[in-house]
Amino acid sequence: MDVLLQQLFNGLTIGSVYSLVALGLTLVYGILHIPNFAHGALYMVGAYITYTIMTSLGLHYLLSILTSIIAVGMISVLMERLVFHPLKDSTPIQHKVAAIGMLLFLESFAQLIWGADYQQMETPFGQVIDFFGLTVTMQRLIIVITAVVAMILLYLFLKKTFTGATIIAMAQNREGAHLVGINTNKVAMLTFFISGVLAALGASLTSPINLVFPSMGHLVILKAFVIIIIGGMGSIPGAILGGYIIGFSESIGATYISSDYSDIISFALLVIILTIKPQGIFSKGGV
Amino acid sequence: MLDLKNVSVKYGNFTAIKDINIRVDKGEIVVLLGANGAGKSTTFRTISGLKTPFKGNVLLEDDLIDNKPPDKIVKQGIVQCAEDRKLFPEMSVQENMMMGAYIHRKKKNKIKQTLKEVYKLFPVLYEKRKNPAGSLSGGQQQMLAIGRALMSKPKLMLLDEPSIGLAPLIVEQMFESIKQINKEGTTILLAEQNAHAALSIADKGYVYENGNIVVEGSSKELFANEEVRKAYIGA
Amino acid sequence: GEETGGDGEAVVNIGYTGPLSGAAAYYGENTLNGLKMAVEEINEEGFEVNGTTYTISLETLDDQYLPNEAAANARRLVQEYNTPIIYTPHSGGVNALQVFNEQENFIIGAYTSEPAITETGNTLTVRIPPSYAGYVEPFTKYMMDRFGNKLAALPPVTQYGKDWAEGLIPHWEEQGGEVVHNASIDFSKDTDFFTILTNALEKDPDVLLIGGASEPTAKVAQQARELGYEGGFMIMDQAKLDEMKKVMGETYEPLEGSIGTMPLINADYPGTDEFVEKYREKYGEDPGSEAGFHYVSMYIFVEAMKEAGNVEDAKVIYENIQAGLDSLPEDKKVYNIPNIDENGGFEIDTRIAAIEDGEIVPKEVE
Amino acid sequence: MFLETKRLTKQFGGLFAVKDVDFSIEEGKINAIIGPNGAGKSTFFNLVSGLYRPTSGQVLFKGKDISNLKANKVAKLGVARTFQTTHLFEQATVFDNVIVGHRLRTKANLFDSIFHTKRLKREEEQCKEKALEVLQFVGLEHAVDHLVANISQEEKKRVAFALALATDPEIVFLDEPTAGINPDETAELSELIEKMAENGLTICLIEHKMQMIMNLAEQIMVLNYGEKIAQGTPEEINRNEEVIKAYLGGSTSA
Amino acid sequence: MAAFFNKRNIVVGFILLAVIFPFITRNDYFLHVMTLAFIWMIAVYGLNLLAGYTGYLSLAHAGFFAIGAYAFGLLTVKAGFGFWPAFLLAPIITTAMGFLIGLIALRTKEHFFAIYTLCVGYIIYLVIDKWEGLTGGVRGLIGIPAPSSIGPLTLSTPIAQYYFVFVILLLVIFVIYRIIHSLTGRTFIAIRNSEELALSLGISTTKNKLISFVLSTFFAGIAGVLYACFIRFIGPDIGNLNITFDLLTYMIVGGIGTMSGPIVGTLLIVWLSQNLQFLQDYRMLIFGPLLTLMVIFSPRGISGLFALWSAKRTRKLKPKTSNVEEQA
Ligand SMILES: Nc1ncnc2c1ncn2[C@@H]1O[C@H](COP(=O)(O)OP(=O)(O)OP(=O)(O)O)[C@@H](O)[C@H]1O
Ligand SMILES: Nc1ncnc2c1ncn2[C@@H]1O[C@H](COP(=O)(O)OP(=O)(O)OP(=O)(O)O)[C@@H](O)[C@H]1O
Ligand SMILES: CC(C)C[C@H](N)C(=O)O
Ligand SMILES: [Mg+2]
Ligand SMILES: [Mg+2]
Repeated sequence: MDVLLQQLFNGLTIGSVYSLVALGLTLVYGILHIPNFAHGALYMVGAYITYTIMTSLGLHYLLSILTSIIAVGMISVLMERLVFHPLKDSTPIQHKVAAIGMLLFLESFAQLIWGADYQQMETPFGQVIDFFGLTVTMQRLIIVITAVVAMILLYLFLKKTFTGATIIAMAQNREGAHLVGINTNKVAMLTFFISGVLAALGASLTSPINLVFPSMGHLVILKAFVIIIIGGMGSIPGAILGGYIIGFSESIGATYISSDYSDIISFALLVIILTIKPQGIFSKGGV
Repeated sequence: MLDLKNVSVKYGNFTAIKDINIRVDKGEIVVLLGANGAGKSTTFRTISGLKTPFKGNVLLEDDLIDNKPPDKIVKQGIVQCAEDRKLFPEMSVQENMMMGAYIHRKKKNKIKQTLKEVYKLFPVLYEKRKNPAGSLSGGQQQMLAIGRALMSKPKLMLLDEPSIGLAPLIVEQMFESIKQINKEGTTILLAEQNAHAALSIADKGYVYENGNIVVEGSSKELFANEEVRKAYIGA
Repeated sequence: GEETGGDGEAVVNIGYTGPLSGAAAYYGENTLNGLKMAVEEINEEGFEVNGTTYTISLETLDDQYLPNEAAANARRLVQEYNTPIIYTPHSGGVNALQVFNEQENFIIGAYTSEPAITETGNTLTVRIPPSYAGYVEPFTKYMMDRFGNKLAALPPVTQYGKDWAEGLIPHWEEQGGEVVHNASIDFSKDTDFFTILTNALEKDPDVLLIGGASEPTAKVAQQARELGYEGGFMIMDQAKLDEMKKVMGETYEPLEGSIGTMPLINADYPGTDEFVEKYREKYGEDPGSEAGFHYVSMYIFVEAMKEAGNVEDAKVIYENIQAGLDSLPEDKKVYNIPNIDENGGFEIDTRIAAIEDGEIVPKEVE
Repeated sequence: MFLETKRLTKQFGGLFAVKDVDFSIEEGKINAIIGPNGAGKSTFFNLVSGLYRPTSGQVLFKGKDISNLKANKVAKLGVARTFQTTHLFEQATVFDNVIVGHRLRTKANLFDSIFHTKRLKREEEQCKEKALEVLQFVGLEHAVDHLVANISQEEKKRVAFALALATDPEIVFLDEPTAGINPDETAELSELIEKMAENGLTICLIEHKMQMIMNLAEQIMVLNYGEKIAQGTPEEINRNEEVIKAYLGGSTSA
Repeated sequence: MAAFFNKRNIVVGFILLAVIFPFITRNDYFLHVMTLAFIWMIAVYGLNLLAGYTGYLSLAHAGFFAIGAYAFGLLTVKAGFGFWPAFLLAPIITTAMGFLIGLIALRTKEHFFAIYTLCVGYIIYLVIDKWEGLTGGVRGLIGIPAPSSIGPLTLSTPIAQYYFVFVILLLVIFVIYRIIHSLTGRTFIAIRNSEELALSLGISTTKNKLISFVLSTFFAGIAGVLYACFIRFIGPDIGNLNITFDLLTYMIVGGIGTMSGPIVGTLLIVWLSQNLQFLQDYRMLIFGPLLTLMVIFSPRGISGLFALWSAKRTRKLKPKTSNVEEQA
């Protein structure tokens, strides 16, 4: 029973990170219909920037995260301007290939700048809390709480503010958004910004429990894709729910099925879902 | 107030409108007539900044606007209610309306006031304010599209075939509403297939054919014009 | 590998294929650093074979730790640069090279502790570090004496990791131990080790077998401690205690009760101190054993070439390695390697160390 | 009846795009469907041509139930269609675009393609002949080698016709064949449609151009909010109160 | 000038160059690289048939490549098959897998298809990696036989292997050329152009998409087999996403949906990487942006640019009918 509880908590931690990453991905997909394969690279860059600021400027962990999410947000915006904006009238294949190009570039770039070795990110929140046999480290608690807070904030932003509503409006009808006076370029940039912020936040939060290295984004991004398909591409609640579904199924799967195959579980889940419903589970009918 | 001077617009190699001149004065209702594909919507898209003219100029109160992005043009007081409505289908009616007031987003109180006014004009919308826009009937959606446009308190409103898909009764109401809106100070440029109804409320009109304006004149003149009667009004 | 340079000097090309990008790049760089340092020193004077003075040109290629890439690289090195010796620091690469090294006539400078590579009968393979078979016994003994006999094995998912665990487990069981859990960890895929550790610790083990690159191995140990684990760590030889210490925040405390290889900086072979000093000066950090082994092996090969009177024929050089070992100058003995066995493995007296009361304590190996 | 629908219904979520429509098309005649935007006309076409599966109801072609056949099977039976927005291959020639139209009447498979069998050669020849024939029929012989991107709107419509004709159909569904075409050219396309009917084809078209419809069609069905509100000859439709109210316009009599 | 670069001359020139290459090259290593490039080309042709001509971007291509290689490896190393039986059987096994996966995968479209195949590819990789009992896991498969001789023809020397792979490449190109320039190819292109239209023209899109997908896996499989018997050592990483991305790069840079694209792209990138060895770890610093720029500025790759250039040239002489392979 204890194991189950501990594994549920483990699933919650990792699910929170997945959700954050998937949220950014789904946001960009919902608005611009771009499956941004480079999102995982933003995740990795986010971790490196936090790390660099902590080690070279000696800033506090939290301040470093703040700087990093802004920086990655900017990089993400830059990517929109330089790559996806010029491609806005192109075919889906072109979007995907362009995104893959960016992914390859960013990864190589990270290795050039930071080297290929593992970096260790210190956290001031190393304390271990033990509640009745359940081990919770402060860092993990922070991951879960920050993720939930970030999601709530994002929800409120999208639902309760005008600027947030413009993002939703544009996702639903681009020209309609134009016609009410929304600067769609700005919204596209804002969306990419938020997406970058979420990726960097997810990465900066997890890095202290693992390490920072150039290929750290690979699997996370693959899983984020699985999540947004399960959750319905473009759906915000779907991404959150999907993140936790994958997080839990991995930790529980590793316990009761096989830890060697825990990665396969999420992919198999996706294949099964798409086999039954080629449009994903939360998608509405039609094309 | 609005001037189109020798405007031509292309889609790829295809010239949709050629050398068009249109003038709309403050407080007027001006109607554009013409068959499907004659170029009315293209004219609207050009005014709204969704298309850039290939030749010619668009002026709003002597201010060149043909190279401005759509959002700037909305800010200057021109709002379009497009042919296919372009609503946000999964947002509620009220959210759609609020988005219409996007350019006034800082003035919360004023928005509330406008919202009340629009609901008064279209009470159905008030009843349905919590429903997603996509669930409304065609006619209701059309009202919502107009309502959303009104939310921005435009100086000039472009209405592209507002009577499309509406039952005759509603069409009558709609034209009433347009008259009403105009009386309250909004200048209106209207494209219509329903030429009779449109000319009845309009001050003047332009007739399109294949991207050219072939006839123009006051409503009276157009009503009197034999060709126009035959082609667009019938009998 | 004989070429005549512009100023009448002859050059021997030595090849290297290893991970210079990807997850293992840091490890690859460390191995290469040792080679580079040796080459630089040697080239200062050159070395004389049959009256000609040679310098070494090190040709390096990246294989991202992938066996097939290593094979492709090795072909290139032989065919384009005529290298009589090719280094590769991973067992997968060694296996891939063994497919054709005899045919193409080059020596594999195999930096791997995998004993299997010297058991295939390949006649041109030199295994540089000690085989991990040598650790199995002392590690087992120490752990059983100090902690108990329930083992959870969490090796990394590399060939090396799996073989290591498979080499250990039978011995552990023979000694009356029990393996309560066995699963591998994939450092490149797992974001968080809690899940895997929770399952391992559920079985209440006394000892955890962990290993792989030092940094993630340290993370595994750290997280095991967070989860309340109080037993010992048996650390496979690729991970270095001193490198793990850095990740732990410069303390050995969480590693209390670990056993692993002796960090090079704490070793006391005749040439160690000088090497460590030079290395620190050049690279600004402590050398790991991979740098040390590569450094010394380069000298050994050079000595072997001198003894053989040949810089081209791999077979002849190989036959003279023992002679090379014998004539290796004392001050280059970063490790003490008296012999090469008949399968091509260097015989080194294994040095191991344990962490006791937060300190590195050398342990005797019978 | 040649082609018949029985209580044909298509629902999208809660929306009835087509609802309980009974319609029958007589062989060799020109039939028309009119109705306001969003009335369900294109959806009706999609149902009949097999692109959509009906929510309920049936489509019968020459007495055979085709409601659940896939579009390609329906096409093989002799039902062809054009689309409201033409999707032609802009960077290829008119000829290359049309050739594939006859593919459904050929049997050549992968094996034939790779080994260049007699059958492939014969059928390729057959496709080419067909393409030339239909291009000639629609009056595009001069444009055979032009890139689609370089021809006029009206010519594109003709290419779309040619594609449909290349399938050797018995009935052709035309979705707004003259949308965006000026009156002169519209008249020419009308003639082409008449010529098709004269050649024994059955035609069913959607149009908003009333004048053209009134001259061309022998039978008209009117859809409104997915439902059939009237059916009859042009004269009957013109007089129908409900149609006037819903579509033709209350205050004007066309 | 343009007249000189007509299609036939280019093809003949390419073949001649390839034939004499072993005699002009400095060393065996270049032969090795060239042979490998030919193998990649075969896989890229498969990818191009599906993505370029049928409009479906599969990101599982390396997975099928790996299936081919492993099928061959396992048949020869573990099941004791001879070289030739395994050589024939392995692509068939790959194709069978491709058929099964295609049946399901092709129910999805566009982004869904790409992501679905991305996951399928990853699953293939994971299965190879984890199913140690069968595949040897990370240890890989060692001891795969080199091509055995055909009668008096021995295939053990690098030159012989080079010609062997080259002949197969020519066959593949020939087959692809035949497919593209026949009714089958026109059918694929019609599907890429508009699936709806194709359907209403009576084309069974399901069947044709499946044919295209299966063919593409077949070519991936052949490439995998050749790789296995040429390198003679395989590990799970040949099924990794990186390989798919490499193949994709070759295709995009060369020109997606063109007949010459796979050759041009592969040759260019492979040789460029050889000469950029000094920054080998940072290759992607150049190739990543190259890929992106290519997509933005020349969606049809280098071949597309060339076609545009020669079209401009010839237009001056006479109006020219377009070729299928130069289409959008
Ligand atoms: N996006 C586009 N691309 C190419 N051509 C277009 C495009 N939009 C419109 N056209 C063409 O431009 C011409 C004018 O179209 P427009 O929509 O302005 O006509 P309209 O008068 O508004 O017709 P309707 O009464 O049908 O609304 C038509 O021939 C149409 O086919
Ligand atoms: N795939 C779909 N999913 C959801 N709703 C759809 C779909 N296709 C059509 N509809 C809806 O069904 C209704 C009928 O559409 P349809 O295209 O058949 O109209 P139409 O009569 O052809 O109109 P038009 O004259 O403008 O072409 C519309 O309300 C439309 O929004
Ligand atoms: C400890 C090292 C010598 C082991 C090496 N990493 C290998 O793969 O074999
Ligand atoms: Mg219009
Ligand atoms: Mg329609």
